[in-house]
Amino acid sequence: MGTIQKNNIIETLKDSQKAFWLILFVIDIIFIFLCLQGILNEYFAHVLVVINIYLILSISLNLVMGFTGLLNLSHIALFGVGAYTSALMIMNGYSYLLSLLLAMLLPGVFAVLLMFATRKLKSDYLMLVTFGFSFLLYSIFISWTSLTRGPLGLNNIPKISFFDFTIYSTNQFLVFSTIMAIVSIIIIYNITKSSFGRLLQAVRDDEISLKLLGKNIELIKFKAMFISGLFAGLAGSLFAHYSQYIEPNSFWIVDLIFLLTVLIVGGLASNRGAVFGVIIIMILNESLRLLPIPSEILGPTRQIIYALILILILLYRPKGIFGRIDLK
Amino acid sequence: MTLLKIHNLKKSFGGVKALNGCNFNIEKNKITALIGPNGCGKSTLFNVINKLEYQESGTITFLNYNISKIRPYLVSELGISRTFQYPTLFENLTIRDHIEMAMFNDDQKFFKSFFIKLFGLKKNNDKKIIEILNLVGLEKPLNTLGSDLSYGQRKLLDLAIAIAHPHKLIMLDEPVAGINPKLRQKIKEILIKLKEMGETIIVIEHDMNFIMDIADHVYVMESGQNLVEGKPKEIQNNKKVLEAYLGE
Amino acid sequence: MQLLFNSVVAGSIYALVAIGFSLIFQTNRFMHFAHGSAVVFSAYIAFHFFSLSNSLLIAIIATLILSSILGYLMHLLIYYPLQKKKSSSVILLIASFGILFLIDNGLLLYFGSGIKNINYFGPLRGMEFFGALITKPQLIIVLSSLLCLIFIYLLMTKTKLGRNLRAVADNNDLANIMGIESKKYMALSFIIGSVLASVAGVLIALEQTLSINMGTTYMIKGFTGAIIGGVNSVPASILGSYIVGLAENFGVWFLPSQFKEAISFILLFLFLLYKPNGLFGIDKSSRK
Amino acid sequence: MKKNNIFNKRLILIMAFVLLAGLFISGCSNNQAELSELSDADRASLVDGDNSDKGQGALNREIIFQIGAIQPLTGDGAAYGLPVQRVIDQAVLDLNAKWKEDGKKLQLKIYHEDGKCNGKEARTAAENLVNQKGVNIIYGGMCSGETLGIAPFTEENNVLLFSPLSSSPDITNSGDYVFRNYPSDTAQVATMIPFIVSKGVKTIAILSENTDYAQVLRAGYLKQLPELGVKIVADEIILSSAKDVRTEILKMKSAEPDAVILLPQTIPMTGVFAKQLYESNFDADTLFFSNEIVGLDQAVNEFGDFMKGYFTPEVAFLKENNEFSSKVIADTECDLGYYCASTYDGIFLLGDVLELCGDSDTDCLKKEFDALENWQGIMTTSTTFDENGDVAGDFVISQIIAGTKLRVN
Repeated sequence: MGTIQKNNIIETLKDSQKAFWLILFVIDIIFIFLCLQGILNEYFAHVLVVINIYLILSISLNLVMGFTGLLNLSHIALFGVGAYTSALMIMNGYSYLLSLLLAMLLPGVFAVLLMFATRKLKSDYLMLVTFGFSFLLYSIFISWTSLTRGPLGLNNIPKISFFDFTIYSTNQFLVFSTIMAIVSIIIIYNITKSSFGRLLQAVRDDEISLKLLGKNIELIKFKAMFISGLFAGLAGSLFAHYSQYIEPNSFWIVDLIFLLTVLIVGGLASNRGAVFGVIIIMILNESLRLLPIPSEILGPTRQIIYALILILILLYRPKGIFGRIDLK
Repeated sequence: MTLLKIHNLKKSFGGVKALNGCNFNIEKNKITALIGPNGCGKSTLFNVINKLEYQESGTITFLNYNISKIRPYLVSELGISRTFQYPTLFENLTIRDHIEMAMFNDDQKFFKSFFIKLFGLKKNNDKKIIEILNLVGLEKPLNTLGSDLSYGQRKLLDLAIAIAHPHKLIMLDEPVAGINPKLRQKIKEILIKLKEMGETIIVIEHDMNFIMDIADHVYVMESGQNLVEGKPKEIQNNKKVLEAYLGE
Repeated sequence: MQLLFNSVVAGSIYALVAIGFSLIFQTNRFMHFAHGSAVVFSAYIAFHFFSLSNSLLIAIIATLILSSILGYLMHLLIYYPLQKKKSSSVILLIASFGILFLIDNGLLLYFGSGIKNINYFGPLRGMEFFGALITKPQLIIVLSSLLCLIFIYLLMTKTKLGRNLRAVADNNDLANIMGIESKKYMALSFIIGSVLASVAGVLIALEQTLSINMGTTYMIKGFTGAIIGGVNSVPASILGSYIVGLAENFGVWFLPSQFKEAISFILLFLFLLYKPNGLFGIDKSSRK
Repeated sequence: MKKNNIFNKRLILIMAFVLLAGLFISGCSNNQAELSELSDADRASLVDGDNSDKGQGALNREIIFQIGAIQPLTGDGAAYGLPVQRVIDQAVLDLNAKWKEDGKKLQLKIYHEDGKCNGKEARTAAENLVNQKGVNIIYGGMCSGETLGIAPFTEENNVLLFSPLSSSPDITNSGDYVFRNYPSDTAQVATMIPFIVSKGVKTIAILSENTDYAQVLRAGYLKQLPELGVKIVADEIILSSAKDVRTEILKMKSAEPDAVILLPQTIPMTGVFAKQLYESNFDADTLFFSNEIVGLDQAVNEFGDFMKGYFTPEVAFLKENNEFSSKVIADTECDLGYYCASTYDGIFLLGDVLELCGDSDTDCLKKEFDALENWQGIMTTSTTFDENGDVAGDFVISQIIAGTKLRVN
């Protein structure tokens, strides 16, 4: 008797996607409330803000990689473009809204140009080109010293302020970034569930027969990349103004691996997967700090544990927690 | 009135001349059959019409548009829909998705489809979908995924998609290959019903008696060229056809 | 002239890494990113054994053995189970990142981050050679890498083993049907790839100081070389690597030097767009 | 059945997640409890027991000061981070021993965190240290990127940030709670330029590594040398991952400079530069000036014979041949030269200031730091902080001949 009851409660939890989002939303609100009341200290607020920023990144990458099947490894570089554009614009006196707009548009345009250049390539080669593009942007970040001050990075980036209201403390930024994250989830969730979203999945499954239904494949891909570029820019701008210091090496390999891990662990082609992936990997990273490791071997051992966990997940749960598809 | 006119079409892959100057006139509201030994260029002809592959020379005119050099999706927008010998469906999408995507083309407009979803204005066109599925005789719940269909059911869904897509001409690539006789008979009835509804159909098929029953006009091809054309009965006992088909 | 020679030296090291990368890419169809750390691993092993035994020979032999074991283990423990589950190239790529982390941090733990330098040759002035300055280690690099390239080329083309390897690379399932046990050959490609990486590692250890993070740099250079040449054929990736060496050194001569890395990547970018099969690569349906 | 077991698997995963989150939250909350109890007791004892030797015995319980240390333990910066970590641990042991010897019931506890030479990671590490472990002093940011990443956060929460290593000029104005006992690079350039000009150098080539420390020096030389009539004939920047700089050296050689300034940041790069410069047969009378090489002694005995005749500046106040400092450097295998000394003494400097202010009142700490007047360290001579937290320091130049250093000015 017990199991049947347990099953149908959880059955509703599992089946209706809405339940997942509802529970997540409730937990999120509780955490924010605790932070604002100061019960949980600023460290939690910081972790939540970072989760929000990377969440926007991961669902936008999932839109392109999971739903449309485009193996795009340039997302982290677009994130960097957004950060640098937003920081440089604000430091040269433009208003925040204008610089946010440009910080979103520029990566979008870059994404479309990249897609235009690689429209004929198959998935493996697309992966190589986008990986090359990331390295190209990284070497521009680090070598174009006159614009980005190269390895010195940009510091003292002013905080976000619009209509003479500045977001000062971490808690305020937490609320702002959570709103941004929720809005992004709503938008991308609706895109994937709309008929356009269905088209994206069709592009992933079988381009040729989609062409024969009179759909302009290339235009669809451009739109998908543009949208994901926009959100990468948004995340970049939030990151720049939150940490007030950006440097080239936070937009390269280490973060690229983090993003890919999040998507694979969370599960491709499912928004729940992308969101859940970010939360679980961030908590994994932070809880590694609690492990009592003797200080002299602290650093490398944490990395080794992280790598081992990553490989184990790949071996035993390649589809990820919520994943529905396996990328061919 | 000729719907589709193909004149002196040439297409070769490396040294192999798949199409070597062949000509066809497809009459409106008729079933035209295309037969020939394997590798005589039948499927290549379809691919060239659909612009999945581009021809070297020769012209294709459809409803007096010259569609020799246009993009694949424009061909299908003009109203040519097609099925495949081995249908590849969208594995993770439902039957309803397949048909809806075939029927409407406005899902490409991002903002329109986004706001429809946002405000839940999506009209329910299941009725029309079921109508087409019944026409094709595919009784499966609308939310079954592409991956859960058998070979025969995939063939029927492929046919349903071709019908659902707004079209003036349907090109069928071996619709009954590997299909059990009962289903084969059903497909025959479907094609005849479609012809009565004013459709124009081109069929590629090996099963001679299937062709004989339904075709109004038959083209026989061999190594990329027209061999002979005419009524099914004339073709049946034509010497050259027997030699090309059975003689080897 | 000196420019040319510098490029050849750089190119030969990139070539060793590039062949390993392209061999593994062909047979296993994914970007084996941890290949760079195989180079670093063998460089440190060479240093370790050299400082123990003080004889280069023992160091080289030990490195070759250990790196082939590393290559085999990587395949057996991680890649093969994944491939058996038909996981996609993205998952294999992330697994290779995981291995990269493991090896780099393992070395960091074991060797610490101090300065490692095999001072085998001691200080010596560049020797005049057709107006170009060459030092002994450089000469050794060029000669030994040419030796390896020829050996590999012969192995691939002339021997039965090479033929099977290429068969598996070309069409894995078909090879299986024809009785070639693809698992053995995939493992073999890892072993050969790692041995080549270890040769590169030893040469680097001879000539330069060692640091943990140079693995990624050599990986990217080898990767660029393999792509430009043509990732589908071993001789092509050799030539591709030399082209990378040339492009970098000549590029630096004309452009400000901090764009050196960017030059090799602009090259890669252009090649991937307009000649994804590389200059000499055979068409492996990179285009739809 | 199939549907059910996929579902069970997912259920287990969600349970695991809840468990992990629980661990994460519980792990943090108990630190907090222990922290709050410490700070009031600590304040009480300090008010009366103000560093008189035995204290009025009001509280014979030992007071534990907590500080956090952030340095790169993995990735590119590990070449600094790991030796620095060893020196810090050694310094904390020696300080605690000294306190026990003097009968003071004080103890210093240190938490290490990995900053990965990256602003974002350092910021998260700092948040963890300050908020979870209740630390009010952060000793670190060894890479400038780390310090700059932490500075906005520590400024807001007025946490004292004391870095013995990061040299970038941006740090000077990054906040008034930020101190560093490594002289900013402008001092080094100011000492070297008159010396270079005095050598009658007319044309000069600069070979620099593309890192914050080296680029700042290069910018200094590029700005000031032309004003004194020294023409810059070649200016090559090398990415820190490059191993082959022969072409850049060839480019410099073809410009026939009278002298070469080489600005490596790490010892491996020093080796690359020195070796390949040596192999490129520059004509005998070309002079070589280098920057303050991190770990000069290690570099000298490793690449000494390649660095014949190099003029290298060194931080003046390194106590000469003091067998104690050489013992420390030997024990901790610290190959960072002056950095080992500044890190080691930094702990002792913190110890002295902590005795006065305790580890929770950062304003008092800031006041004490400013008030310091040429504080005598064990390995460094005198340290005084100027108004924006930097240390005024002059450099002494020595030449490397036959593998040993000879003072020149």
